Amino acid sequence: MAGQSALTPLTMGKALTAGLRSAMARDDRVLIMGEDIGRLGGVFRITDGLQDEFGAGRVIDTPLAESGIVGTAVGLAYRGFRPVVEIQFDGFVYPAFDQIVCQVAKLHYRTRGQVRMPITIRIPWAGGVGAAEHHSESPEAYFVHTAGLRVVAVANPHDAYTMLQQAIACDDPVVFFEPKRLYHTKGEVDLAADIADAAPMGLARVAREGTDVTLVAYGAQVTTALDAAMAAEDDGISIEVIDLRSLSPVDYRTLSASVRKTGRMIVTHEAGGEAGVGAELIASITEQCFHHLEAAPVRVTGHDIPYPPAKLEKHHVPDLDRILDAVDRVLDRPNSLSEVAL
Amino acid sequence: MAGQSALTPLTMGKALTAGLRSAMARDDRVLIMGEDIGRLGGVFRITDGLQDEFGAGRVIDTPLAESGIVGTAVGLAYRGFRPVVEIQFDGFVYPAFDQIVCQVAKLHYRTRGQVRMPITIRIPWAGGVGAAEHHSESPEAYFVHTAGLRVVAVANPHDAYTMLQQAIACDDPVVFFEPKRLYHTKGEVDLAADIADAAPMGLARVAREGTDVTLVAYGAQVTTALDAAMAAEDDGISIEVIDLRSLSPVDYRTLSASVRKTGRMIVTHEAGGEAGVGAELIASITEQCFHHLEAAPVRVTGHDIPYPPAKLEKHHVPDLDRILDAVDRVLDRPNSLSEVAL
Amino acid sequence: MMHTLTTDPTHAADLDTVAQLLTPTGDRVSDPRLDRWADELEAAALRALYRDMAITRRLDGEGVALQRQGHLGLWAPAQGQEAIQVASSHACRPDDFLFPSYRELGVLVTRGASPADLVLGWRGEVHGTFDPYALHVATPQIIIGAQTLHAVGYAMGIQRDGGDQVSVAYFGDGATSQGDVNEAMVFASSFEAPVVFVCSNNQWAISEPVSVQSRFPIAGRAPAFGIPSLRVDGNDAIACAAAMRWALDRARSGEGPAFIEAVTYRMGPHTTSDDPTRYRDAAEVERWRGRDPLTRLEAHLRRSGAWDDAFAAEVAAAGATLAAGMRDAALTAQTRPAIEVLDDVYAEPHVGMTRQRERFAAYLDGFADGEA
Amino acid sequence: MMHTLTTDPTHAADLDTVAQLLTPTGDRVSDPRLDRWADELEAAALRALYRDMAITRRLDGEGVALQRQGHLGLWAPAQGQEAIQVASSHACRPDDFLFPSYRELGVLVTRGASPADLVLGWRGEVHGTFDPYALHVATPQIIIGAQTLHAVGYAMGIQRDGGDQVSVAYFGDGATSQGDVNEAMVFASSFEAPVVFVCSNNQWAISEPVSVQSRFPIAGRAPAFGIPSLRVDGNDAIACAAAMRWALDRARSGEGPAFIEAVTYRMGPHTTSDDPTRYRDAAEVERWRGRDPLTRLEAHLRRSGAWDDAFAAEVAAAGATLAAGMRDAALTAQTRPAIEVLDDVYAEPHVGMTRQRERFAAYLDGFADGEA
Ligand SMILES: Cc1ncc(C[n+]2csc(CCOP(=O)(O)OP(=O)(O)O)c2C)c(N)n1
Ligand SMILES: Cc1ncc(C[n+]2csc(CCOP(=O)(O)OP(=O)(O)O)c2C)c(N)n1
Ligand SMILES: [Mg+2]
Ligand SMILES: [Mg+2]
Repeated sequence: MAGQSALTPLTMGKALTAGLRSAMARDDRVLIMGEDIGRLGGVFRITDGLQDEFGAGRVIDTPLAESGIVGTAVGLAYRGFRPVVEIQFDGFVYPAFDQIVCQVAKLHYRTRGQVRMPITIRIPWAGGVGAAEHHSESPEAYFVHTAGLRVVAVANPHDAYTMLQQAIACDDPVVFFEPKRLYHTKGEVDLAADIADAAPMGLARVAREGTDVTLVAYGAQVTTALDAAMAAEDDGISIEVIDLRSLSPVDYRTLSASVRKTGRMIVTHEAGGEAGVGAELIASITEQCFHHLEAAPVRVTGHDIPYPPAKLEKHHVPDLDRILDAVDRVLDRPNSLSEVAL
Repeated sequence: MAGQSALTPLTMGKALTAGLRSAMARDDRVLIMGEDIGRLGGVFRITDGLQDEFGAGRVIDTPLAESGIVGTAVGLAYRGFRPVVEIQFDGFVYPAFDQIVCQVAKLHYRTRGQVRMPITIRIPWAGGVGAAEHHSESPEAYFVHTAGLRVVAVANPHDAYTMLQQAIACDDPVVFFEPKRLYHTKGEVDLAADIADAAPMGLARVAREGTDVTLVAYGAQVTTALDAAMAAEDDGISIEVIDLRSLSPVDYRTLSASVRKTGRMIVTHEAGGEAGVGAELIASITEQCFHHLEAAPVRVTGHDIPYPPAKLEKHHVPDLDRILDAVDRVLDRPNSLSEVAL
Repeated sequence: MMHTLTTDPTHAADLDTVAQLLTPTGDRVSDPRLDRWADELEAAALRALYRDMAITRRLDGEGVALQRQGHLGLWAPAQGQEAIQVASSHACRPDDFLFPSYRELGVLVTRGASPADLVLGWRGEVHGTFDPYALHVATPQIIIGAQTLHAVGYAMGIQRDGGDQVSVAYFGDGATSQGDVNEAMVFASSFEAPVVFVCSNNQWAISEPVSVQSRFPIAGRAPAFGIPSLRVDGNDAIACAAAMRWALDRARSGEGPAFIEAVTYRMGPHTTSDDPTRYRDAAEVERWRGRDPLTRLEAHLRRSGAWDDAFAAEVAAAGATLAAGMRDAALTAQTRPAIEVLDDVYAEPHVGMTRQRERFAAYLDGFADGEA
Repeated sequence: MMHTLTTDPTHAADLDTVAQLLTPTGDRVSDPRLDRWADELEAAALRALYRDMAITRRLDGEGVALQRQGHLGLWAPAQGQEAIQVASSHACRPDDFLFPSYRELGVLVTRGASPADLVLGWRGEVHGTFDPYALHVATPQIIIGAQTLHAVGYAMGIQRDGGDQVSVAYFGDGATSQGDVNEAMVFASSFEAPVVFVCSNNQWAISEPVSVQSRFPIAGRAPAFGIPSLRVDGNDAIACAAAMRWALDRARSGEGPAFIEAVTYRMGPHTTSDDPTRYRDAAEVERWRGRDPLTRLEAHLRRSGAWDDAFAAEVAAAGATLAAGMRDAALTAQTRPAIEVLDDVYAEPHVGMTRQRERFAAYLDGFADGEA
């Protein structure tokens, strides 16, 4: 697989398709299952063309039942396959929750390693696309809290391409979050990249270096975070943006190195804050870097509400302004909460 | 209901039965549903005698299907009932996850307050009783992370009696955690207590006052925390133990008052730490009390593993020794992690 | 005792096995089991049916147009399914409680939802529009199948109240694969709850033909749970009405649940986001156009002398007025102020919401124009 | 076409509607559909069946005794259900893959699980004992119904491999209410997967009689999904064997899934934690004692001359040896060291586990005797 790099501009959607294709070509135990993924190519067209290429035996349109999809994937994994499951939208993963939490996550532990569950659960994810109810959910914290699963979220086409292949090749189950909001965003993808050489999916990435504040984001919020960093630069503030990539396990080495340098930390995500990924990152980093912290770490998250109607979502998904307000907070500059009791 | 107090020693199990009985007697829209709750009185006998007393129309043995139980409870709530659902064991709540997260939690928001979901979901909960797989789970963080739900956990018979009635009377859905490990533990219950006068279920309780360290616990861990506090006292360390009671929303006023006083905080729970309730408490308290903190807050939790086999559970559920080790940590005394890089 | 297939193992889409009272060309035919439930349907009732079906068709077109013009975020067309939607809800009493999916426009029209109610959800202004207790209709459900359990629970509530209402669960062919729908049948049967299941088998679940969900007629599912079922031509308004009257009568008189599979067709895309040319033949759509529920009922009304130009004009006018109302509601919609994103999460005071509200209000205050 | 109840609306517990080849007194009777599958069963095969049933009975008693004596945390008695458990698994090929629930002791015995395998899980030393790939048996499932989907998925895998194995899903009457079991039938039918569903209807789901789950025979569920089913006397080992051979043959030859409802009875408590006197009559238990599967097969073997004292003695000795092995395994079990609580969460290196292990090891080091 190794060779010279071949950078190709691709949307994240097409990069995912390429990642699936290459995983399927490499290993004939890989198969894909989900609703509408065959003839239609999925509602987001991520599996477009794959049924023609690999046949209906490996690209399987299933009955409309998420527990059924994940439960049969468990059986296929028992038989030695590597199922890649597509959940049509984030909000439809809950009927499969029992199979994911009690079976997918626990079978390796239950059988003391005798049975492996190399299942990848792809979830088109999160908001900002003006969708109907249940089509903009951010359920990642549920899976991060579930031992036995690995959880990753991609933020650019190249990672989408490589990390999807790594997830599929991984012998553990991986919940793979794909930000819908970025499906049509283009970036350079090295289609010749050997996934063994690519950055392991467990590592965080410093997306932009900085010295004053560490800003941690994942998925589509990485873009917002980079925008915020650029805006802050005009104000003379240097923000280090970290793309978390792996939500579980977390690459605390990269995170704490950054916070030790900056002394200040902000986490942003779309999911509500309460017992979310941001809480985890802050609790752990506070433990690891307590004496380096010059201000309390701050979360900039969605409100703790059900995902709101589309016309109100811009007041829910954290934007550049809300991040910059948090930057002011950690730098002890005037900010929206200056007069509010915490 | 008001009157002179009548303290009666009851086990937590019997206190819950009494709470159910009194809620059913007070409001004939209250009904109970679940598996084996009728003739058998539930596998823990919490509903013992209630079917005889209130009839099979109000104490309903349902088919064996948790999504069905919660989903029909939603319909009953639509019709103006107040269903109290028993999930037989913590590990069996997941098949109902979709109905809880997408329906129970969201219907009030979805309908802009037109439809109320006064559903109480009782969950015999957590470990330490030597049970089989799936019978010792601590899934509370999933519900705490879900906006639209209230989540409480009881730690003594009196709270079990009053908070269960408050939960049932509440017009919002409440996930109600009952520590199995304490079902047979006795305590004084004021059966004459008017639930309107009793401490609201949203408030935390200082279970023991102290000055050096704030130790937050809930459910059966409150007992362990109190034991640890007593042991620490012999060492001259004064621990303030807080029984959280309401896991969502959290009574941060009580918590932060304590941490401002002690400057040190430990949270203990059985659930794994990653993105758990402890992470939430630490992230929020760090924000609210940053300048009062003299050490990094510390979690003493179950490992991030599937719940282990019964014979190993004592190495999973945090015990007195593990809490005391954490006390040493926040006091910067020699402890197990003294030589370990964080 | 050997059990073999209990329903004819013909493909569920095979029209020949459905109960029919109107042929595709509008001839009134007889069905020994349904006649009894159709005979009482007077001309006035059939005209009322036609009226709401035609209005539904008109408003559906308006919804699609509004979406195409950018005024709505999405629309799920009901075209082709008007007969079962309208006839089934017409057969209900006003105090029967209906639990629709996202596609039951005809149910909402029958129940008198306002034009604004029909568009503000799809526009993304609110999740739920009307007050469920005003229309006796639950907020349309997006999670496939979830509402069937709600309908059963509601029916259990009716039983406990000693009421004689019925609850109705609407869902599609795809939904029958979901655990929830099967659990709903289990519960309905176990408690003999007064609930009617109405499955609109429109042949497709997005791009998946019904054969992916079921290789045999869906109506055969219910009897296995102890629920009698009827497979009816879903484009035949009279048969749909009769079937629903049979089912409601059973349920209302304490005989327990009933199940109707209405064999129909989704003429449009799954939603306005969908492109059905990727997965189905134009010829199939054309075949079904020949079984159009409106044309068919119109032919019958004409033949039986229950049609006149004044009626046609009145129906068109009523449709136009409501359509204009939809347009107006969409175009004049006022998005709620930012802070209201936090409203209605809880019914009772909540310290977490109070804290969030305080913080978010302070944040919004920082913007001169009050808008973040 | 009106669909009405497709199976006789008699209560599922009504024994008269089951296929039988041995009467309760051990007379061999004929069933036109089953005879063909039973005729090839030689005396040796029947003796082998009896042997494993008797061993299962013996080991079940040992499990209960070990629990009562405090050596096991829990035990789920199989008594009364030996015929279907043993006969169905005997009919399988060694490379067929079985997905049992917690109660299928007879399946594990048939598959040669070791005495330690039978007790270490119930003792709480491990979750899963044997290697599923060694026995071709999945780790017994506690989440009701979940394993039925696994069996279907496994069968889909067999199809994709072009294999001629069959997978088998074991579950109870209560499980039929779960969404998963119904979804399993949907998937099995849709993909025509080589899977056999074996429902042991033992009349009770803990304290709930089967009538709470189903007011009609459970075998009637499967045909609705397009899966042929057979309702068999679950205490009649020959009928169970024949039914299973019919089902396996269908599945193995590419005709798709099949479903067996074995009507049987749970003679003991649900588990050793349960007190069935709270919810069922002693008379009912006694009635079923008269249909005991072992007595019945023994009578048949005696009558057909396939029984002798040496055989009886050999079976008893084999049971006693294995029972002693169970006792020994329970009493000499070594609980794993504390640190192993962290083993096997992930298959590949995991930075979070490494951190936890380091910390927990340091913590454990603090205890002089190495035990926390
Ligand atoms: C639990 C769940 N899974 C998936 C979806 C995505 N989805 C929306 S509609 C649909 C197809 C539904 O088909 P059917 O039940 O036949 O109803 P129809 O749309 O044809 O009216 C799917 C898969 C969903 N809304 N909910
Ligand atoms: C999802 C789930 N819900 C509840 C339980 C608790 N439970 C264990 S066994 C049982 C009854 C099962 O009855 P049945 O399926 O008839 O099997 P049997 O025990 O009779 O063999 C119940 C309710 C469980 N294990 N899993
Ligand atoms: Mg459809
Ligand atoms: Mg049973």
